Amino acid sequence: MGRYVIRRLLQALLTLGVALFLLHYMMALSVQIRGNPALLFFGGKRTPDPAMLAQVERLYGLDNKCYERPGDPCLTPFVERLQDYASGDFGTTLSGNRDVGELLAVYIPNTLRLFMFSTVTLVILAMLLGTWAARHRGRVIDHSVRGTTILIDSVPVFLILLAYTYIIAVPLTQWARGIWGSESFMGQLFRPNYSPDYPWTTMIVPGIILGTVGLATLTRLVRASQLENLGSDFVRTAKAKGLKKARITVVHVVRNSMIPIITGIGYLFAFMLSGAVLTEGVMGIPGMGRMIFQGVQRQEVNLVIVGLTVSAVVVVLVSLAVDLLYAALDPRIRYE
Amino acid sequence: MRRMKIAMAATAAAVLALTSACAGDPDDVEGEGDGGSVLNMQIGEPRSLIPGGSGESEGFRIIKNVYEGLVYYDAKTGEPENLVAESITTEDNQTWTIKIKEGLKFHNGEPVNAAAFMRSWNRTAYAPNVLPLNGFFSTFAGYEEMNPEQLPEEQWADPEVPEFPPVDVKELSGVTSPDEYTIQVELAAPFASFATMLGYEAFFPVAEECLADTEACEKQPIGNGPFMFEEPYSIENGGTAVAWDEYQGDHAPSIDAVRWHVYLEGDDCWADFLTGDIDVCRPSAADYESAVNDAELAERRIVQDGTSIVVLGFPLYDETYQDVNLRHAISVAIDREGVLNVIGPDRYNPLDSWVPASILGGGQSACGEFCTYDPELATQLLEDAGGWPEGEKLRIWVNDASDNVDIFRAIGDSISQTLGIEYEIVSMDWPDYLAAREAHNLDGPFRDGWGPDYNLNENYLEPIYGNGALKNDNGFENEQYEANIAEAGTASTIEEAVELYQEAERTLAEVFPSAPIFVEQVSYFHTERVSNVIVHPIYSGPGGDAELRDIVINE
Amino acid sequence: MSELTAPKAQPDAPQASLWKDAFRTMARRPDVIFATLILLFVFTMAAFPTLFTDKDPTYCIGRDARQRPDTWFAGEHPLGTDGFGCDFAATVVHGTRPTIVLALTVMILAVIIGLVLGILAGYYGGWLDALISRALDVFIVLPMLLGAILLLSLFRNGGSSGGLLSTVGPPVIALTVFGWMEFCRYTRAATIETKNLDYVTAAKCLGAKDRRIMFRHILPNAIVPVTAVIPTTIGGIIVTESALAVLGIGVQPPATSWGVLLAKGTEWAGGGYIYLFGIPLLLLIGTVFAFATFGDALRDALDPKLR
Amino acid sequence: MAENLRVVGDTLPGADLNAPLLEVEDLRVEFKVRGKRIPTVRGVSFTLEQGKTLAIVGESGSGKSVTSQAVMGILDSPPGYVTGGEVRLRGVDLLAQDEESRRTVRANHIAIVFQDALSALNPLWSVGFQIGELFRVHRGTSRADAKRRAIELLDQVGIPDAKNRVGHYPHQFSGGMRQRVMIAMALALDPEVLIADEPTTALDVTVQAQIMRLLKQIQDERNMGLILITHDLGVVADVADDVAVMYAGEIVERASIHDAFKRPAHPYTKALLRAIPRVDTVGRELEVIPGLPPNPAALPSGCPFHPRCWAVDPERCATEAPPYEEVTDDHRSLCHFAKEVYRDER
Repeated sequence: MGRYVIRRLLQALLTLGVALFLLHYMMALSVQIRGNPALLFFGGKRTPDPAMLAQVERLYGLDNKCYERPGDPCLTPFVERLQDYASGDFGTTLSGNRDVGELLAVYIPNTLRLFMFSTVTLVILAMLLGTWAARHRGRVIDHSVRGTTILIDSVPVFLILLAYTYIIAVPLTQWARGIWGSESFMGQLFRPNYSPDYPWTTMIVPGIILGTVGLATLTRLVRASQLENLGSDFVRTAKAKGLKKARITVVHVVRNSMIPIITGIGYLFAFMLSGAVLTEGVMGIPGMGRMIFQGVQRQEVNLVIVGLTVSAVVVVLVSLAVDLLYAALDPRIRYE
Repeated sequence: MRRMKIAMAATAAAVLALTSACAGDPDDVEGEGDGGSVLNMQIGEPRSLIPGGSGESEGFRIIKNVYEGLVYYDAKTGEPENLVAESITTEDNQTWTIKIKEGLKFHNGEPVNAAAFMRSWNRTAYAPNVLPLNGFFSTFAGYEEMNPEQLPEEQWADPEVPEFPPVDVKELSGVTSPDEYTIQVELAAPFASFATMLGYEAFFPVAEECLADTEACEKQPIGNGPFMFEEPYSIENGGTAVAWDEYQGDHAPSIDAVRWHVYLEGDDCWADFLTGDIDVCRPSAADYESAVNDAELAERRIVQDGTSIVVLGFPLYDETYQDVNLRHAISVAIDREGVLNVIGPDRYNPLDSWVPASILGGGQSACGEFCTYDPELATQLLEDAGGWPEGEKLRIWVNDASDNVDIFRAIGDSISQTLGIEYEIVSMDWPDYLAAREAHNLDGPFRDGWGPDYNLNENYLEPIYGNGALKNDNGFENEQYEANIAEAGTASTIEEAVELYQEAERTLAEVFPSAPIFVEQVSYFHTERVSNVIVHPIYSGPGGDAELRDIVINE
Repeated sequence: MSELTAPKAQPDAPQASLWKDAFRTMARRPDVIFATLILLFVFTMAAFPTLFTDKDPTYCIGRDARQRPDTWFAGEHPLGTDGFGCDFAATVVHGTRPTIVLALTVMILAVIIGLVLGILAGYYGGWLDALISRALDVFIVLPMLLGAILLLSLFRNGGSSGGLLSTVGPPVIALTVFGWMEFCRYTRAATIETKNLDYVTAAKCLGAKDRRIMFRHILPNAIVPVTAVIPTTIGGIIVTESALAVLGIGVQPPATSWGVLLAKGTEWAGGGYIYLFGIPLLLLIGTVFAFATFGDALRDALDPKLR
Repeated sequence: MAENLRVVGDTLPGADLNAPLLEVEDLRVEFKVRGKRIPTVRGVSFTLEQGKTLAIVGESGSGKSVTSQAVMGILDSPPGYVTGGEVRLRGVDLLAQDEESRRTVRANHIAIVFQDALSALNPLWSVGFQIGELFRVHRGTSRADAKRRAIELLDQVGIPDAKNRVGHYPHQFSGGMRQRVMIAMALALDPEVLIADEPTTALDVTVQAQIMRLLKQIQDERNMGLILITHDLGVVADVADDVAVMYAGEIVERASIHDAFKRPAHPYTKALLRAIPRVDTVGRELEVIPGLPPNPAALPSGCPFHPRCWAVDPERCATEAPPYEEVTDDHRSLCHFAKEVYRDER
């Protein structure tokens, strides 16, 4: 177990390091190919005074010569960047000159809350639907569950959200407030925008909608692993042991099915991050996704890079967690 | 020359206002959700909450309620009315005496006296503080000493922040205080409408405690206005300003508090407005129609001529656009109503002058028939100009912010349909665009927009078309025009100046360096729970605004 | 959205009959037939837009903007006009080609990269495998949409109104760079499985060259799991493209794609012009759904265990 | 007798202690695959007495495992359905019982040992848990008690260091040990009937013998009825009392082990015997049964064995299904020429 954990940790670190380097390298390439953002600062076509350009470059940490050689990996600035990150310095925004580290401290918890709701939604829905479909394999229920989840998955999540905010949210809120009053839970639940005054309540609906990302995938996975386990020898053994159906399901099927499903959730997490970009943008949730969204719209490359760095860290952590959970669930890995 | 300086400063302020008016970040701190008579307003991202530091609409919307200036602009007429000032008098338009009402206090108990104003003015006028509204003091005697020529750019540590050689003078020599409640201002040259400026943020007072710790003051301003922050304001989260119990001024609000909610884009508030969570909001383009058609909503609509204009500039420095007939042809070929239909009715109105009607001296219809869609005339004019160069495309340049591309695509469609010219839209980032436009690198008509800093037609003429062919974006230069502007600058009364500026506008119409397209229309809606909603035509925000001292919450 | 449960290759089953079986199974399913019809419709629209509309999508009259479609979809503008007063039917029909071309190009490029790298990694193993597997790990850390966002915002260029290539080019590259991993993973797994099979060993013993083994023996097996995820991935690409368009960094207007139409449509949906949003949405959902259904069925057909 | 149905609270209601321990009569099972009904078990009958061992022998696909599952009531439905017959345990027809009563019969009265212990044990639970589960579910035993009983059982089936091993997971055991765990599990509730479905097929030859010995020993100790399902006649020779040979879903020959080995009355049995390597046949080539086992979805007409049979009267065997022939008492064969085969004339 110990060796397994250590190996996975090292692997995760390596992956993360390379991923961060990749991000850095892409940025460096863009500077090398497209031109120095410091140059863009002066409007591209004008040729600024060299001394002044040097000033701007120093400001953006681009004064290293490597940025003038296309293809140069720019290792020194990379190490500097990592050191900055390690010391909590994520740079500042171009407009407003705000400390990105401080922004992260505000944004990350919001996104985590959003993900909590969507993960719970996704897991519960997929488990129920997948189990249901597996139980009725090959029948109408099976086909309609799969058809419906595929259909839901076919609709881009941000379009569901847009449709929600544009068409449904306002009448629903008005209706709910008519009954329960505007300060009640229900009166806030369906609001078309996130409100910092109700940071949990107004996060539920976007969370649930975001939770439909990958529903078809996960449902399919649940169904497949349930089918595999239902038809497995040890379930037959359990039947032969005279166990009740419920016990067989809970003790012998669900836990075994969890393994591929956990992998799936870890994998879908990355997609949820993508979904969050638009979800948070549409619903006005100040989270990581919207930071990236904003970074793109305002062309704040640093925000985009930091956002992706955080996302990379999270994905690596999640897949590490998944593997450790895996080990916890499966003694075959634990006692390897 | 003096007038020139203020115009330049104003230009800077306007650019700031245009670029940073929208966007913001709500946040996740538990706010107080109590009802009572708390007004819920939308807001963007303010730059600063200390007078002199904002210079954009969102900051000013907060500052003007938390602080209080010498005068207050009447939202309907735009005229300044004394507020903190007891009286503002002058004999020669150069030396002004301002008497301040006695007994007024800041939120922290400090007195609002002459020193409070001078403290603020000196801070803003002091070049090394690099405050956006510095330029407003360029009319003052002694400004020059505090604002030496900037150091060469390569000596700046931060290229965005200009640096100055050490300045010993930290106080405007033109501002003196004969007694505690009197300010005497000596201008560098006579300026008839000096009092008009005094209601702007640049001239608000600042408390001593505030300057002692500006960082804290940015978060929780110490004002002298009818609203005060009991808790720090957060750019992400917005904040609540409550009515100040001890307010002694003349213009007290009736509401108990105002809660500012932050929205990324101004019109994002519309859905929350419909559910009653925001009290005043401007609908997005798409929502206008349904909002206007909703009989109940339509009753709660405030329509007002706006002041922001959209103009199609011509590159007078480009060979193709030398013939005025061609420029006229393009302008006449634009179906302004049709374009409005594309971007959503009610957001703008067609414009046929260079200064909109809502501005003092504006609405002269100087453009006349050349700003009216007439396909036949357009074709005729194009013929007179010798036709369009064969095989060339009309390149229309825009910056890619918000729906500029849409507006100019519709304009291009209209030109293309009428004149049979193929066109393409070239969109650029704002900084790239600004630079290219300044450098005269655009080889076709381009987008130009303008929002005013104060209520005078001059503000639409000199900053845009003045300064000579090399300095302005259009490459426009005309002796008659320059002469009129110069003369108006030294006119002894405002009325006289206005007329001279109008003459300059007529010159513009002849040369036609640009085609007026639209003037914005302010169109806000408010909830049932509020009434007496008054919107300031110049200083309102892009997403929705109201005079907080006048608005009433119906119980 | 990609899937986790691609069927394993079944190397012992003769390939020809596997495909034939799969085809036969699929041809019997009504949902597959329905999906195929949708796809045929869309592909025809992309290939021959003039079959569906004789209007010019660039002929736009501002005054006619946003005319709602007739009740019976008849008249001069069967689907009404769009926000610019162009015939909406023409806009939609002509917006199909860039969308489909983009999706297919990304697909083909990603499959080629995935197959080549996967086979190399699986066949040679060792340091090459280690290298490619690490690269996989790294790229998987950056989800397709986020990666594409990064690339497109780093290498953003001004609005160009050139041909099809320059419109779809940047998104194609961005989506391909972050879209090949899945194919590579499946190919690698299938290759490792196949390479130890007796007949491959036999071929090796008989002195067959590496290249021949890879192409004749391993590729046909590796292609099975890859094929099964192709349709679903195409759907995913179409969705991602629309997300990029809404963010304003995908296909750049005035060029159209479904994503651009949706991005424009969302602006008007709230104001009661649902059709501007609804019609491209229906088309997009229909197509993605068809691809997904097709993919789901294909996967089942190729993996009888789950049928 | 009574002692064997001593199970407190779980005594089989309506049990007739004088009736045979397990009687299967005309059991029929069909599989429904894509709308087609495929008969897999076609009228199987046999009787098992207390303390006796019945070997059911047949090739894979002959329906022997399906029979055992049908008896246990753990057939996967879909696709398998019992379409007829009776399974009587001490005179009680199990097939007529509701699911809940059947469930209590399992493990309490009839238990089964599967072929592949690795897959038949849940890989995620310790063996102790999986054995103890029986006590906890059926007896309401506490967790600690269940564990103690599990250790006892592991000890009984010859697993060394049972105290430690009880917390181990299936993959940590060797094949033989795993099979012992399976057996321990089957024995837990002291059933009267134990079905061992190919218990040794997956094991090494030496281990096979140990397991067979263990089964025999346990059966003797507990006086159980044992059904031994195998495809390998050789394995059962020393253990079984009776043999039922299955082919294409039918029992083609039933005899005592002695008779079956000495004088088989069905060509198929005969062929099977010839395929067993034996000391006295060293040096001779082993015979192989020609052809493939029949596809249950398309059984040959007449006698299903006829395409592979040498003793064939082509016309008769291909058209007429053979009846059971009693060659002696307790020795029946499903062949038109049973007597001839018995007399070794064909």
